[in-house]
Amino acid sequence: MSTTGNEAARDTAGPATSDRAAAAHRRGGRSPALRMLATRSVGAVAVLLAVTVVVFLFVHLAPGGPEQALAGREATPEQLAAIRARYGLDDPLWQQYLRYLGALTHLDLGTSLLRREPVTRSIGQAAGVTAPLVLISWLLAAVAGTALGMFTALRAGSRLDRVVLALTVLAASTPVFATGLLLAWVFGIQLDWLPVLGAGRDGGDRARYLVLPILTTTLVLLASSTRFARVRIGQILEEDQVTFARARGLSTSYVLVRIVLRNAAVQTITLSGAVLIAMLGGLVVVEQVFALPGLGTLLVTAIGARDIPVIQGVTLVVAVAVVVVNLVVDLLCLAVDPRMRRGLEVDR
Amino acid sequence: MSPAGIVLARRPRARRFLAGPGVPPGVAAAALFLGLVAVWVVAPGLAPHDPALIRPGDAYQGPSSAHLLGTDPLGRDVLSRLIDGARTAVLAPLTLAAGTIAVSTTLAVLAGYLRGWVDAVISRVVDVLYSIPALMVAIVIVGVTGGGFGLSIIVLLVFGLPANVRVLRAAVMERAALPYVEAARTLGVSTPRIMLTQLVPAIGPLVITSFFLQITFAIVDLSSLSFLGLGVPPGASDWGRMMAENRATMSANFFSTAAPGLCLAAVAVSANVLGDWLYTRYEQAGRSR
Amino acid sequence: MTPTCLPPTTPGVSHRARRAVVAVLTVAATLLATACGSSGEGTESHALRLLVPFTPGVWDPRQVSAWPLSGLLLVNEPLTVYQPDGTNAPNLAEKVEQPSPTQFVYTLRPGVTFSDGTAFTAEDVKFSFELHMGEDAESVSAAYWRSVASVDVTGENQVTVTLSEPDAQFPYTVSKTPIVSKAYYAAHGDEVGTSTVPNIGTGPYVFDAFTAYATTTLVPNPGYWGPKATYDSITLETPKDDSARQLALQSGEVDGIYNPPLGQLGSFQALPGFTSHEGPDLSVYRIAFDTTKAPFDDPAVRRAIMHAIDRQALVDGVFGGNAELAPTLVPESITARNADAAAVAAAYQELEAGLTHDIAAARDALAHSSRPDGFTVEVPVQSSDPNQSLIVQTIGQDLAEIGITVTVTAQDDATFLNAVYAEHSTPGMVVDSWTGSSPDPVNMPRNMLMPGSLGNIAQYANPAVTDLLNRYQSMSPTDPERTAVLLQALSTAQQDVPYVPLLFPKVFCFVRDDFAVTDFDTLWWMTRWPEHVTPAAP
Amino acid sequence: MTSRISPTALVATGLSVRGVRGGAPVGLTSDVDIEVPAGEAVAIVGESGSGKSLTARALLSLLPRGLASSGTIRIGDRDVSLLDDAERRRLRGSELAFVMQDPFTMLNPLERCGSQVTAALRGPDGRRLRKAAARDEAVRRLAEVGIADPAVADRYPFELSGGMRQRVAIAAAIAENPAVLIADEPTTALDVTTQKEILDLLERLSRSHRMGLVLITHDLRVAFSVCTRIYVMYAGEIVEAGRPVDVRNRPRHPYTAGLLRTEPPLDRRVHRLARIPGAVPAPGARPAGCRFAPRCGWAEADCHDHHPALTVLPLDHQVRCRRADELTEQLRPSRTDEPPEPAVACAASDRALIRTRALRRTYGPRVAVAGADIEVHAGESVGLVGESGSGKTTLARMLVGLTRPSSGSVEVGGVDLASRHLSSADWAVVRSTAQMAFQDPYSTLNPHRTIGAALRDGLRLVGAEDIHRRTDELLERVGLSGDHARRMPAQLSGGERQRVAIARALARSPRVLVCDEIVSALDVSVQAHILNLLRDLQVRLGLSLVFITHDLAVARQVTDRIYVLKDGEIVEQGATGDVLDHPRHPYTQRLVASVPSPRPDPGTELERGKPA
Repeated sequence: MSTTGNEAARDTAGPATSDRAAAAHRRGGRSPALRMLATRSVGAVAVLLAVTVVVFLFVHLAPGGPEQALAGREATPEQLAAIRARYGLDDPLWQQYLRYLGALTHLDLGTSLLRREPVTRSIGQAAGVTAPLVLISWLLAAVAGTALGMFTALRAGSRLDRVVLALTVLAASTPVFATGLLLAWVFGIQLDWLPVLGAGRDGGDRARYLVLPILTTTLVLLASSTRFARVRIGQILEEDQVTFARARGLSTSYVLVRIVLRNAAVQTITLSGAVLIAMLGGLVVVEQVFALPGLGTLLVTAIGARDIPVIQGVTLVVAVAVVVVNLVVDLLCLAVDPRMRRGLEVDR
Repeated sequence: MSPAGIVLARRPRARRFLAGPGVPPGVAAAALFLGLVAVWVVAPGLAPHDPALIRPGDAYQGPSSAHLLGTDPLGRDVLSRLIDGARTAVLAPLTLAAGTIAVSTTLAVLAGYLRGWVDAVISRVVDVLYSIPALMVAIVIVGVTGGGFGLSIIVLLVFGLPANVRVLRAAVMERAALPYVEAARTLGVSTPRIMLTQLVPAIGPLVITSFFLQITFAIVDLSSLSFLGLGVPPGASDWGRMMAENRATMSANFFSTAAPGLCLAAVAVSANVLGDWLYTRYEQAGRSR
Repeated sequence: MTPTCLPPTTPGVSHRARRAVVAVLTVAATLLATACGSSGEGTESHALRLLVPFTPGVWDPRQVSAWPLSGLLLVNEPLTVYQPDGTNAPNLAEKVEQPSPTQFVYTLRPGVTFSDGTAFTAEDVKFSFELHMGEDAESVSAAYWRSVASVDVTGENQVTVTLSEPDAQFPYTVSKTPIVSKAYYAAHGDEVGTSTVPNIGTGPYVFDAFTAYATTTLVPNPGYWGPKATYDSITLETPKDDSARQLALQSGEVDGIYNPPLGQLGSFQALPGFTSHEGPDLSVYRIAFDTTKAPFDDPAVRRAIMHAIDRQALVDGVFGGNAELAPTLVPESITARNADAAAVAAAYQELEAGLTHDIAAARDALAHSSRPDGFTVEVPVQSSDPNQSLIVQTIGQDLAEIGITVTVTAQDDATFLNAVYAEHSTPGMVVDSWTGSSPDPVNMPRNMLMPGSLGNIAQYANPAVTDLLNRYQSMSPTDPERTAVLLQALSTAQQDVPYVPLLFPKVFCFVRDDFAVTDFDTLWWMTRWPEHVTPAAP
Repeated sequence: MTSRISPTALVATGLSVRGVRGGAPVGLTSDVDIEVPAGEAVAIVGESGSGKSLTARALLSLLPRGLASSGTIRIGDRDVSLLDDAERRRLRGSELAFVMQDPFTMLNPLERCGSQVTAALRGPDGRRLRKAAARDEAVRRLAEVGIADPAVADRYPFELSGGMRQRVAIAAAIAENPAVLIADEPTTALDVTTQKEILDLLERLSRSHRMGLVLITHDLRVAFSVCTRIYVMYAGEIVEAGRPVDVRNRPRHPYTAGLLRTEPPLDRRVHRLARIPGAVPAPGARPAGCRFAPRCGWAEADCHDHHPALTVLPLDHQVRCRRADELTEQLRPSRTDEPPEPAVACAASDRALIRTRALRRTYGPRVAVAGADIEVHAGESVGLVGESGSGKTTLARMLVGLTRPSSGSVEVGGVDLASRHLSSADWAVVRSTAQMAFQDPYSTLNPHRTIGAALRDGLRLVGAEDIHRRTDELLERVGLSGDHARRMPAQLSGGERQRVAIARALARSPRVLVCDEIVSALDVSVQAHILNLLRDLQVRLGLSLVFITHDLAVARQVTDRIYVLKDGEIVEQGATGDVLDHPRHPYTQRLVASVPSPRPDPGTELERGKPA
């Protein structure tokens, strides 16, 4: 062992970090955590506004409009013009946007042009399919991924470790639809255990229909969560604090729970948040494969028909969900890590 | 060794420790496969038939000596299309990944080294992008505008940035405080030169591994777009497209869907494996004391 | 020496970890098991679950046309019901009279109630018809009601429809117009037809469950005036993905599929336990040239393309034989339905003779055109219809031989429809399929050849053809000359080659062998179709 | 005082650790015999690569994955090798405790100190302590290690200083009153003053708890200051063992003798520091004969051929050298053959190369440097001495323009670095006046660039003509050969890297070289090479040095004048000899007193400590 001059290293800790800590201090305020949350919330609102503007522009500038779906293939130009006028689609864009924002302040997402129902209702029904799908697969993936990651990290280099690693690589490299088709073929056709089409009716029936989509999504997510947990837990196991705990004769459960899981928590939570967000995209594909009437399908059909209120509503709701997820992630991290509560930089 | 001879060892699995160089079989296989694909990319002439030749009479054939992997619904030779398709199947994700990583690295180095307002702007933009589900936005934008392949690439590139910029920026910040960078500053080396000759090589392993990972993501994302009917134009002998187009008739010629699918997965896995391996090698080379 | 490896794990550690993994897996397995536990999947003999190509976003007559009406017409039954033999049978209307070519008088069945118990009246009919009328009607069927001048309640049980000009298609229009409750619409406004405010009608079935664009379940209307409903429940599903359809059939979750995508026929035909039924489709695949755009404003260019294309190869290749050559824009069986079959056949043979695949003729035509050296054209196709792209790829190969280079661009439906039908903003050459939505043979030609019609993407305007088509409209259905006029219009138009008719696809349904299907044809959705799908005797 | 009186707490016999390299088994340590009496301290001393830390891990059955140990270990009357894993785990903490080097990484950052201290404790019922009881117990245990403030129990480790953390860690380690405490470099990461406190604490605890203490260290001074028996390890084996007084005054192994000589003395400046040539051989590349033979000045042919056994000499002194008997006198450390060298007369030329006035740097509310006035003249060597947080590094960084001053002025070569607008010509003057070499040899060079590339960066900037020849010259100037230019940093040893770092700084032919703790991460034997090199460069090139260090003995060897810094202020300055021999400021006095001194042994004729 050589002498390490941590002393000097810390002395120079880098003007960067000290500057930032100092700047944070200058801004005053009692709790750095509260300040961080405030900044994040302002950022979140900015994100939401940006999303509404971008989506609004894209949808309105895109070729084709809802009047074509509404009037069908045999419509006359007069008919089309009349419909455009009825829905104010010929008004200047800024007027339309302001109208949209105005309605938003009343939590009114408008009425679907092609479903003839309030967008909130369409979204609510779709969310009834999507929310369990997303949340359950996400939770399963997070829990199972951490467990698998820990299991393999503890036996790093073993055959099992390599097999799991290879499987995660394979799962991560396989497009979602391929995984979905394979599972549907095995469990739906060869074994005939589970339905493969649609979301079923309510309650228990729906649970049965959601098993395969959830399994598919979980498998894909599991790949990244396992790999991540494997690496992070591997790092922690190499840290002095683990050796020190083991040298004190502390039990395995203490080491794994109080040290490994706790220290991995911030990164795991942050990653889970990111995964949840990324998942919202992949969901479209899963829903197509299993013909689920969820948010992804809602969005795709709305795009096809240029059902503007629905497109805007779904993207907004997803953006809000993302913002909420990020907020929850921040709060959880604050709860777990006292360093973050003190406003110190923590590598996430 | 010891007179007492009582072995305290509990774990004979010592192979990994101090393991010397040597190429694991998985990596060799990955390299071999990527090599084969590379050959297909540079020499599409290897295809036994004209990949675009439509022969309605030969449609839906299973594998035969004339058509090793059978034919597709238009009677085109699947193997030839597979070989011809290597170009888009590999080059598109490659371009996408290279572009993503190049832009990410540039932004990360600028933000992580210059700090200040440059960092603030880049980081905020990255934060915003990070909180938008990429594939969903790609579907909206590409779907609504009917933008096609080029647009999909751009959209996926932009949304591939945040994760990479974050990781690389953190790495740059870590390295920027290291003595060798400060030594270069003290010597008077110019800022662009420090970025190019010190920081970029220093985060090299990370750049490489991000690049290979990004290839995997690119393959998966592009094929998902193809699956939804977005992306490359119909008729192109792109693997993702072939899968999507021939899927409907999978029962007629299984290989017309499975072969491009397997190739796609194999490229993704190979890229992944190779990236991991290179990273470890590069890291070890720089770290061994 | 800095050991960088992991500390060794005691067996205790790995044992615990293994237990943790096992626990997680157990939870997952339990979830799976409970989920499977309730899986009975025993199809009751009186339930029918079918895949159909499309489910609308709302069950409102204004937003539903063609096959999707298969669901709505069972709930909101029409005044007359189309029969497989091509006639219209009385239904809600006990009697239909036509005092003049422009007047129809409907005598309504008395004592009929809507499924909510309210009485069915003439006002409901008037309301249901007027939904589709007016220049600004937000109805996909508005075109069929454009010829109607007024709908009047002329008695307690009588409705009189007055046309502004004779309309050969009108009787069929009535057969595909669902009747809704005026009071119900007044009470619920635009929300009628959504999942929360299901539409109500007088028909044999009522809506039980509905998810927009995805699935609909119908159950019998207990108060139905007519014969009892055939099924205890009918579920119509619309998976958008090829594999989802395939899996649904393969897993036995559904009893059949109507109007499957033609590209998947091969797969379905290979499925054991299913029987296929086919018929000619009321649909044509065509190449359309925008006659106002260079180089397609030059008839020689259009003719060159027409001769260069091997249409038979499309029938055999792209469609795998599940189509027939299209000599013109409307299928022969439709034209011949109420006419002299031999005359029609002869005319069709002549039309076909003009469409020869003749490279020499093609080269010759192009050489004498405005573009003797060929050109490059970008052809948009709908990504939702893979056949279009396959057709364009195949004809691209043909056209390359005479020096015309074709590239394909896939577009989403809205973009395609906008460019092709509304804005005419394509480069000038399009491959599309046009599906008729009325049994009368003039339906398709009028849509494609009359100036101003949305289906006239050639922007074709030939006064002679227009006159002929208008003349057909005003002739009595019983006039023996009527078909001849139509044929003349078609052959006149053919001379100008605004379109190259390619082929008429066949229409299919695949139904499990537990069911017997009778009288399947392209207009199955206009009939009371559940009566033609009967559970086979065990 | 002999160890025979005490019962032994731990005995290891024939302890060996093996690993595998390139498929072949490699011995990492071999046949280590150690005996630890209860209530006494023994030291295992050695440089990097000696195997001392592995031995500690082997004692604890905590070897890294892939390593295996053999031999017997007895703790009290129990034979550890007969125990299974669970029993061994129970042994750790209750019988055997362990404290590691870095107090910043040893504790769980997410858990309060109190609960970490009591984590292993169980009530009489075998259950975890209740919350209140646990906290009371934690406060009591913390008081035992000198933390009187009960609030510390509720703090998180990151809220404490390094010394405090180390105390908390010790409290946690000995919570179950173990028989043996193994401390692996427990003070290396700490400041000098804290280091002494911790060593005192360990010694006190060892006596009060009748606990055997195994101190693993690279620092002979530390070992001599607390231990009753010293084991010197080299290349995986014990080469000498004995009482500190014997080892110190009559080393019998050439390696021990070499180590003693390379240790720079605090009390005088020696003409030239002794050095040991070569480097410690890596496991697998160890010589077949005596492992030290290739570096030994007294090696004979036989030494290279035959591996010597550990022989026992009188006074329980053991040595592994076939010529031990012949060399007794040659190896005896003698101070007369190295006459003290007077400090170089301060050539106080009137023009200072570097001059700072009221130089101040703050980070928010924290003051790093509070108004420093220093001068560096041509050809002199100036020391900046202080503990962590004293601001010495920040001050040094301001001298080369790496950190901007908050106020005050820094004139380097006549250019004021504090001014807002500096032209590139100004910068060129600064760069060719002052250059810097950094502390950590492992990050001072970019791991992905060759040595040559690193050197050429600087050469290119001065527009050198024949860059490759100049590269070779630079390397030769710091004692390396030209073919080092093509190597990667990973292929170099720590000492070689620091040489390259110096060469890189010299590429711009500066007049002042600022050295920030450049030897603190090096082994003693290597440190001597670098210090000698710096002194040579000072003389040969007329180079001025600004030498930043926490080590007073090192400062003594290379500096002419020193500034002592505390909390950003210069508390004392003057000629190095004057300041260290007659410290005036209480802080300086405390610093000097903190340098470990040998235990007062009866019959010790050579006392090294400095009576104040």
